[in-house]
Amino acid sequence: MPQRQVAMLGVVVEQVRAGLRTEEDLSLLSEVSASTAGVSRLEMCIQCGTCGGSCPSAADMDHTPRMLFAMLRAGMREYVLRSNTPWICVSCYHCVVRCPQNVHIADVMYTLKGMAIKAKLYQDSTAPDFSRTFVDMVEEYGRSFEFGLATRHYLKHFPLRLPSMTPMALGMLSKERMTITPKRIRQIGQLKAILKRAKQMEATNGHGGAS
Amino acid sequence: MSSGNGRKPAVTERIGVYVCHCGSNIAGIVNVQEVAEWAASRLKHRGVVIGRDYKFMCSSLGQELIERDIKELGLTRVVVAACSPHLHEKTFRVACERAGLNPFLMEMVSIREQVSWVHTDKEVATLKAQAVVSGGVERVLHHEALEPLRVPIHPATLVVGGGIAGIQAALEIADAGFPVYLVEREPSIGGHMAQFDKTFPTLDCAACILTPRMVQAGSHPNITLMTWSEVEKVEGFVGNFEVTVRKRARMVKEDLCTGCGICQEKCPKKVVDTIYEAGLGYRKAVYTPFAQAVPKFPVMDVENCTYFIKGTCKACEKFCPTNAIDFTQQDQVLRLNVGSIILATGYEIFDARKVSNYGYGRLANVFTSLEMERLTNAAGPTNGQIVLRDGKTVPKSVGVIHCVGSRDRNFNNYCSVICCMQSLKFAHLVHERTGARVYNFYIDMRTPFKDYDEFYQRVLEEGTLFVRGKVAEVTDAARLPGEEGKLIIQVEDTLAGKQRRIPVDMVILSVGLEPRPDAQEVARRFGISCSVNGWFIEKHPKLDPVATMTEGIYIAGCAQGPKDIPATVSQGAAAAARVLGKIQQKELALEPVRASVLEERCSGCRICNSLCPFNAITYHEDRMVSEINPALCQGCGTCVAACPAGAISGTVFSNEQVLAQIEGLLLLNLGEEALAA
Amino acid sequence: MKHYLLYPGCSMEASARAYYDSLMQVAEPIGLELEEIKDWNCCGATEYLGISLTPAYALISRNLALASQQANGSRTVVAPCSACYLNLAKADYYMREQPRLGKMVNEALAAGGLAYQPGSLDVRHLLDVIVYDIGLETVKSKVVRPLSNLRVAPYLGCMVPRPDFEKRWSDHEHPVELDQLLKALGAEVIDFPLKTHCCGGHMTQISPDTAFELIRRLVSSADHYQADIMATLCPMCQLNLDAYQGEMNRHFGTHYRMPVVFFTQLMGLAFGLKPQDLGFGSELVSAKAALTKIGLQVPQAPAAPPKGRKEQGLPMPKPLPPRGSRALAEGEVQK
Amino acid sequence: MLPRNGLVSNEVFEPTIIGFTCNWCSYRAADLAGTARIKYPPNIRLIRLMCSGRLDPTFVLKALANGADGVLITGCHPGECHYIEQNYKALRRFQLLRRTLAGFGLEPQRLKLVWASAAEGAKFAAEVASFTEEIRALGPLQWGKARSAQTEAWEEALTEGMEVAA
Repeated sequence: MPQRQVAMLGVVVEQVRAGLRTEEDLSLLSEVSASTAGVSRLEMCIQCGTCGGSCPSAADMDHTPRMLFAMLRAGMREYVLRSNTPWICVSCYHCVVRCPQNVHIADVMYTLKGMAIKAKLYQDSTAPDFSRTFVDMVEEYGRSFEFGLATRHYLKHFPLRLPSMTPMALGMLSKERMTITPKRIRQIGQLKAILKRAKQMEATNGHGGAS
Repeated sequence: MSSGNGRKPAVTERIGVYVCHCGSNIAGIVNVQEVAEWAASRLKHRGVVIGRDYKFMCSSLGQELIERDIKELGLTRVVVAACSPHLHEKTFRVACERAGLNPFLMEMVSIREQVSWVHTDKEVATLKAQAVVSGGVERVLHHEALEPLRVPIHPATLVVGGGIAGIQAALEIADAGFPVYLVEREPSIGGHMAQFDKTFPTLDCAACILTPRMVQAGSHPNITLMTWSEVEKVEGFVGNFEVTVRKRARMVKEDLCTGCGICQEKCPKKVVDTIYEAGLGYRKAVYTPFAQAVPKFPVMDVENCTYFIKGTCKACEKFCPTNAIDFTQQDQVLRLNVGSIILATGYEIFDARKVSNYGYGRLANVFTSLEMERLTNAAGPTNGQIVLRDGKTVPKSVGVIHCVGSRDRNFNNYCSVICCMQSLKFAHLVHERTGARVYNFYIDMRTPFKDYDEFYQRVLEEGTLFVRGKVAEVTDAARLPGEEGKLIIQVEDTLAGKQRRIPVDMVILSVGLEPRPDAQEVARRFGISCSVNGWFIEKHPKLDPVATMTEGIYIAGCAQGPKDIPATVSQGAAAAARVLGKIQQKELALEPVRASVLEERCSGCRICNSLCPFNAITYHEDRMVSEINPALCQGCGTCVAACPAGAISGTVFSNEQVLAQIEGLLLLNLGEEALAA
Repeated sequence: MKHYLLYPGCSMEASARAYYDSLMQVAEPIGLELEEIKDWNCCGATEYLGISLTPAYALISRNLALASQQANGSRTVVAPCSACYLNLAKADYYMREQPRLGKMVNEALAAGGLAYQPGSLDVRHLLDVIVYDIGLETVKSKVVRPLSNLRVAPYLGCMVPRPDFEKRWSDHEHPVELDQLLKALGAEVIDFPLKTHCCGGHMTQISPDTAFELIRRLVSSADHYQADIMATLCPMCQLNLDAYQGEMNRHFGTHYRMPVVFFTQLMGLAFGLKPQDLGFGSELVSAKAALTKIGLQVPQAPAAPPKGRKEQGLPMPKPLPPRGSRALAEGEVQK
Repeated sequence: MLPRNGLVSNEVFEPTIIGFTCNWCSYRAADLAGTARIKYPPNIRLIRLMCSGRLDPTFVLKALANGADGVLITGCHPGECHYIEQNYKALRRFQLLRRTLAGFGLEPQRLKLVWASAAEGAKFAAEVASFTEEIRALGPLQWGKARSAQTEAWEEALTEGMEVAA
C-alpha cells in the first residue's frame, strides 16, 4: 500500500476514535429524517438559530437545537445521541412555528430520544426512565396514572425531594385530584394486541419503521 | 385530410429535426440523442432527412448547424425541439431566413417547459418528447411560406408608476424627443424614494438627488404627467395600444391652483397618513403628501373630508385665494394611443404585524424600516429626531432585526435584497444621531455591489454589535434584572452557541419587500404574468430582464423583483432604451396570423360577421359573401373555427396544421409497425 | 344542540377533575352535547413518542378508530386537554402527510380489529368549538353574573395554538380566542405576554429546576400585571402552575399566591352556577380571594381613562384584523 | 388498439390526453409551470392555438377518434381574453361538445375546460394532474360496439369537415 494511503487510513482510524465516523455517519441526517413522523425537512436547516432563541429551556441544554442539527449534518452520531437537548425539550412548539424553513423540530427531538434509548447512549438522565415508566403504565392499564407514576419516579430519582413534595401530594390526595388505584380500559387486550403488532413492525423496519 | 390509422403516403418535403440539450436542462431528463435518431429513422417516410441533437441549439454554432443543413441537404422544412417558442422562435426563424428558407417553414416545439422541466421519469419523458417532435413534423408539412405583417409603431409611450424607475424611464424617452404619458396612482410622483432620508452606501440625501428629477419630469415638454390616476384598460397590440386612464377628481382646479398650501393649512381634518408617513404622521383631508410634491396641486381625500361626510365645512374653499377648489369635479376618463408601455409599479413593504412574535402593533417601540425612514427624515414627523413612540424619549439602545418577513417560508420565501444594507444604514444613523448602543441581528450578511461591504466595515468600526441569529421574539415580559420597562430581544447568538436576552429601548424591523397587492390584477390588465411570489415576470431572467412575454410591454424597478436604487434606475433606463429602439424602427414586423375567406366556398350565412371582436368582417350584399379586412384582423381564429362551410382559413394556425399536429402527437404517422411495437 | 364526540383524556378523571366537572356544568346551557368515546385509552402524552414511533401513533390512533366507529352523525372529536388535542390532531395530520405512516398504523390497528382512514375526523380543541361553533354571542347570552373587576390572565400554554396544522387559531403566539371568551364573561382580561409560553410540561418530573424557572416566569408575569387569577385550558398547565407553585416559591424564596383555574370554571361562575359544583376548592392555591371579588358585586367602577396618547406621541399601527373578519378600512381618523 | 406510446403498464392505465392551449394565457401558464419546475403527469401533449376561440370542435373529435382518452381545453379567464371575449365562444363550444360526446355514448367528462392565466403555472399543473387522474379513473376510451355504425358515419363526417354549431 502506498505511503499516502496508509497515512489516510490513520486519519480515518482517528476519526472513528473521535466519534466522527464519517463513512457511515454521513447518512445520519437522512436516518433521523426517515425515522421522524411526517416530513421532517431537517436537511433544509439554514442554521439561523430561531429554535435556540425560542427555546424556553435552552439554558439547561448542553447544545441548542440548531447546534444539534449542525452535528447531525456533520455525522457526529455520538455527540448527538449523548446530548441532553432532546430530553430537555418541553414540546412547546415555539421553534416549530417560528422556524423559517418549517423543520419539524419537536418531532425530530422525539426521534432522537428514541434513537438514544436504542443506542443506550443516554443514561445519565431521569428522563428516559420517566418516559419508560409512563409507557409501561399506559401499556398495562391503557390509561396514565399520575399518582403511581409520580411516587415511583420521585422515589427513584429524587428521594431527597420527596419529603418536601409531601404537602403537595397530600393536598392533591385530599382534594381527590389523585387516584390511588389505576383505571383500566375495558378492552385492554385489544390495545395490547395493537401495540404488540406495532412493535413487531418497528423491530423489522428499524426505528420509526419509516425507512 | 385523413383520420385513418394506416401508413401515410410518402412526402416530398425534406425536413430537418434539431433536438436541443439546453445543457442538462433537457438532456438531463430526455434522451435527446435517442429522440433525434428516432425522428430520423421512424419519421423518415414523413420527410425527415436528418435528425440532430446539439448542446445549445440557440448558440451561433447550433444555428449554423441548421443553416448548413438547409443549404447542403436542401431542407424545405425545419423542426426545432428545444425551449418554449416564446423564447427562441425568433432566433431560429432568423437562422432559417439567413439560409434562404422562409422563416415560417420552421416549427418550434417545446420539450423543456413541457417535458424535461415538468416530468421526472426519463424513459417516459423521452417518449413524450418523441410524440411532441412527431406533432411538429406533421404540422410543419402544412406550413406555408409567409411574409410578416408590417405595422407602424406609435411614437408615444405610457409609463405606469412615478417612482424613481418610472421617472428615469420617462425622462430618457422624453429627452430623446418622444412623447411620454407618466401615470401615477398617488397625488405626487416620487415613490418610496421620496420617503427616505439617506441612501446607502453613500448616505446621499434622498430628497436632494430625487427632487430635481421629479421637477424635471413634471416640467418636461414631452412628458404628460397624470397623477392621482390609474390605468383601467389596455387594448390593442405592440405599436398600437389604446389605453384607458381614469384621472380621479382632485376637487382642485389645476389651472387655477398655485400650490400655495393655504387649503391644507386651513383644513380642520387631521388624518393618519398611512402612505407617505408610513402611518407615523398626519396629513389633512386636502393635501399634498410632502412639500416637494410634483405636481404641486393638492388632492382632496373625499372619504375623510368633513364636507363630503357631513355636508358642511368648505374651509378650504373659503380660504383659497384663487378659487381653485371645486367640490363638483368628476373623474375624467381619457383614452391614450401609445406604441409601448413600461410598467414600474414598485413594491409594498411586508406587513410586520404578521410576525406576532416581534410585537409590531402591540409593543409601542417596535418600528418598521419605513417608519424608521420617516423618523430619520428631517422633513418627517419628528423633524429627523430618532425618538420612541412617546415622541420625546431618545433611545439609549436599539436593536435592528434583519430579514423580517423575508427568507421565511411562513411569510416570503425570498431574500428582499435591500434589507441588510438598509439595516446597516439605520445602525449608522442611530449611532450618529443618538449615540445609542446598536445591535444588528442578521442571519447572513449580504453586502454585494459597489462600496457596500466597505459600508459594512464602517458600521463595524463604529461599534455596532452584530449578533448572528434570527431573533426568536421581542417581548416586554421582563424576567431578569435590568429588563423592566425594556423591550427584550431573545435570540440565539449562533456564533456563541448560547441563547441571549438583550434589553433595548427600541426595535427596528427591517421588513422585506412584497409585490403590490394588486400586482396580479395589473399583470392581467396588461397581459403579462407574475411569478409564484407575485413579481412581474421578465422575458428572460438573464438575457432579457426588461422585456416581458408580451411584445411592447416592458418592466422596470421593484415590480420585477426586489432591488436597490442603482439597479432600479438602470432598469428604468434600459427599458427606455428598448422602447427608443422600437420607436426608431418606425414599423414592426408582426406574426402574419390572419384569417381570410375563400369566396367560392362562402355561403353568405354571416355567422362569422357577429363573432369578430374587431369588426374586421364585412358582408358584401352584391356578391353575397363575407370578406375579412387583414388590417383589422388580429388572428384569434374564432371565425375560422366557426365557419360552417369551412370557407375561412387562418394562416399559421390552419385546420390542416392543427389536425396534422394532433395526428403527429398521437403517433398515427408511424403506421403499422408502431402497432406491433 | 351541537353534537360532538368527547375525548376527555386521563387527567380529566384525576388531577383535572375540576375541568371535567365544570365542563359538564356549562355544556348544557350553551347547547354543547358531548358524547364520550367509549373505552378510549391514554394518548401517550409527550412520553410515548420519545420511545418509539409506530406504537406511539398506533396508541393514539386507536382512539381515532374508536371515534370514527362511533361517529354517530358527528365527525368532530373534541379534546379539552392540550396534549391529547395535539396528539390526536398530529396523528391524523402526519398520517395524511406521510401515507406510509398511515399504512403502518392501520396494520397495527388491524391486530385489534380496528381501522382508521386519516382525515375522516376533525380533531378540535374545546375552546375552538366554543368560540367558533357555539359562538361568543351564545356564551354572552348566558352570563348572569358578569366577572366584572376580576382581572384574569388568559393562559393557553403551548400545544393548543401550536403547531396548529389546520390553521384553526388566530395566531401561534398571541391568539385572541381565550381573551374574547373571558371578555364575553365580563372579566377584565390582561394582555398577558406569556399566554402561550411553556408551563414546564413534564419537566416537573424530569428536571424540576428547569420546570420551576418556567413556572416562575409565568406566575411572576401574571402577578406583575396584577392578575387576580389565571385561566387555563390545559390540565398539565393547571397542575404545574397550581400544584407546584408552592414548591417553586420555596425554590426561589418567593411568595406568589396566584390561583390557576380552568376557563370552564369561570364560565360556570359567570353563568351563575355554584362554585362547589364547578370544582372550586380543589385548587391548591386558593381562588377564594378572587371569588370574593365577584361575590362582592362591586358596582360598575367608572371606566378607566381612555389610553389617550400624549400630545407629541406618534400613532401606533392598527392591529391585524382577526381571522375571518373583514380587512379594516385604510386611513384611521384622528379627531 | 391504438399506439399508446409505451405508456400502458400492466398495472396502471396510462391515458393519452391532448391539451389545447391559448397562446396568451394557458400556453404561458404551461411555460411557467416548467420554469418553476412544477411536476405534473406526462400523459398530456399540448397544442398551441392563438385563442381558445380558435378551437374547432373538429379538433376535439379528431383527437378522441384517433387515440386520445381525454381532451383538455384551456383558455384565459372570462373577461380576460386577449381578443376581448372569444373565450366565451370556447365555453359555448365546450358545452355543445360535451352534449355531443354524451350523444355518442361517451363520458362527457373526457372533455374538460379550464381557465388558466399566464400567471397560473401551479394551477395549470394541478389541473393537468387532476384531469389525468379523472381520465385514468374513467379508463380507456371505448367506442361502444353498438355504436360502431354511428362512429363510422361520424368518422366520415370528420373527413368531410364536420358541421358543428359555432
